[in-house]
Amino acid sequence: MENTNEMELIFDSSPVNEGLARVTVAAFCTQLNPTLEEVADLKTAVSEAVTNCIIHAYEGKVCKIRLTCRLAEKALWVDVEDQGVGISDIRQAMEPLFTTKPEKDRSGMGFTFMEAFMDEVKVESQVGKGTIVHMKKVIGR
Amino acid sequence: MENTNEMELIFDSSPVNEGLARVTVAAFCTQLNPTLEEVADLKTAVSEAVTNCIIHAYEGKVCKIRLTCRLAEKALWVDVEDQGVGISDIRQAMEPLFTTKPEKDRSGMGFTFMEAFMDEVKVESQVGKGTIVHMKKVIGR
Amino acid sequence: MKNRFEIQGNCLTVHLPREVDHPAADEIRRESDNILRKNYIRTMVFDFSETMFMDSSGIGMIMGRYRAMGMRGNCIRVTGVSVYIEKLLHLSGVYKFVEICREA
Amino acid sequence: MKNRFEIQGNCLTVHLPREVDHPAADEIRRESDNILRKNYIRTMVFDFSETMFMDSSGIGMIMGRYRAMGMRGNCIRVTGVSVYIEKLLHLSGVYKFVEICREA
Ligand SMILES: Nc1ncnc2c1ncn2[C@@H]1O[C@H](COP(=O)(O)OP(=O)(O)O)[C@@H](O)[C@H]1O
Ligand SMILES: Nc1ncnc2c1ncn2[C@@H]1O[C@H](COP(=O)(O)OP(=O)(O)O)[C@@H](O)[C@H]1O
Repeated sequence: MENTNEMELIFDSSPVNEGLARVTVAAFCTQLNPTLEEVADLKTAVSEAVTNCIIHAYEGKVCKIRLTCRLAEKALWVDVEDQGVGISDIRQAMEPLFTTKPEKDRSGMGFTFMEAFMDEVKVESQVGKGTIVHMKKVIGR
Repeated sequence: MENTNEMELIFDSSPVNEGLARVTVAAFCTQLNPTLEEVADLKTAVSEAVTNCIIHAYEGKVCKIRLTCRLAEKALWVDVEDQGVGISDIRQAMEPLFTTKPEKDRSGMGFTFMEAFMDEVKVESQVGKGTIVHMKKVIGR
Repeated sequence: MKNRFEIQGNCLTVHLPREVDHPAADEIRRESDNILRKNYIRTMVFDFSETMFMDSSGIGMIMGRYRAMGMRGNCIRVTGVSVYIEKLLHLSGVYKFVEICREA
Repeated sequence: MKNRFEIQGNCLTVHLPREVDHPAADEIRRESDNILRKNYIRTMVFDFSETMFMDSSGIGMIMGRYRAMGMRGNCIRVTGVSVYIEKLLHLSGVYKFVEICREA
């Protein structure tokens, strides 16, 4: 079997589905024989992006989140997409400790964790339209 | 949080993804606090339906399988859909031990297991168009 | 991990993996047919003690080995079966031609 | 399962769950704030010995408890941290105000 594979998971933006998203991505990448540490890194990054859709993009309303994963050679690409409020200043949003919801005890470390645990993080966003977070991680270097 | 939830997983019809489909459905239904036996039943039924798409519907070609899960109250609905060859005689296909691939050591017990482990199984199919298997299971009776 | 296949005299023991699904069953089928071709085997023992999951692909694999062994009485044995695996073996009728050993 | 919250004198120990994600962190925040309101607590100990997963929601929860305790020195301790949890605590800077206890 060639080392290429794709999946797409569309799910309700409900907090119970944060675990679903993590487990699904972890199961999808087993094909690459990742180390426990690589799986933990991936789960943390996916959890950050999905939590952001639930808390920031949709602000608690139940809408759809789309998680796509693509695997080719030793790399895994993960996209997390919402059609929520969008981000006006992406550079500021990605700064460590920056958060627009301090009253909810958000740490502002979500993007910092994504960048620490993945090899690439790119954010596309349009205010009022939504956000896509593109991430890439090389497995088993 | 109300007990209603939805997800849709679209994935390549590759044997490595049979495990992905099982794990995703199991993770999706944890919200209902299923017993270990209920989870095992569900995984077996989903595995049967997905394996059938890979072996029979697409005959080894890599195409897309769509798995949708819906949860309301204590019931889980699972649909497994392909756009493969279809089934001409559904009644015969569902008989125990009937298989069109005995040379591949298929047992012909796939539909029998789905019916044994789920509360409802309905099959819709059109030759040359594809097949949908609808299943329902009540969790925590 | 212990070896998947173990030969003692004319008995072949197959230590089944955690998940006996379609890809796993295909692999076991290929490898055990290879062994059956090269060795004089009268009994096959399927050891389920590590197995947490199985579906009808596993059933087909066992039925196929039964045919490959000439459908002789007592040629297939199973061991280490949990309640869940027992349910699958019963439902599929495989229990009609399989002998259950309580110890491995 | 042992109780999530344990009070000994003016010390509150929180035995964290397997996964400290957004829903889990929200629940711990609500319950521990309730305890802090009703009891005189000078030290909070977060016990990570059961924790296999955490994300920045857990970090936010710890930072918030630090603020709720008046940001006093030594008011927050952690115990039972794995290499992975240690990495998150370092990356986030939480280690600057947290004391690590090697035993629980
Ligand atoms: N999907 C999103 N939609 C809208 N805004 C977002 C999204 N993701 C992040 N943001 C904005 O970026 C800020 C920083 O995000 P992050 O670094 O994850 O920290 P936190 O989630 O703790 O606030 C958030 O406070 C929010 O304003
Ligand atoms: N998704 C499908 N597309 C086309 N044919 C199918 C599909 N699922 C089942 N079938 C047909 O129904 C038969 C019986 O299926 P099943 O009871 O699962 O047993 P098995 O998979 O062991 O053959 C198959 O042999 C095949 O001919």
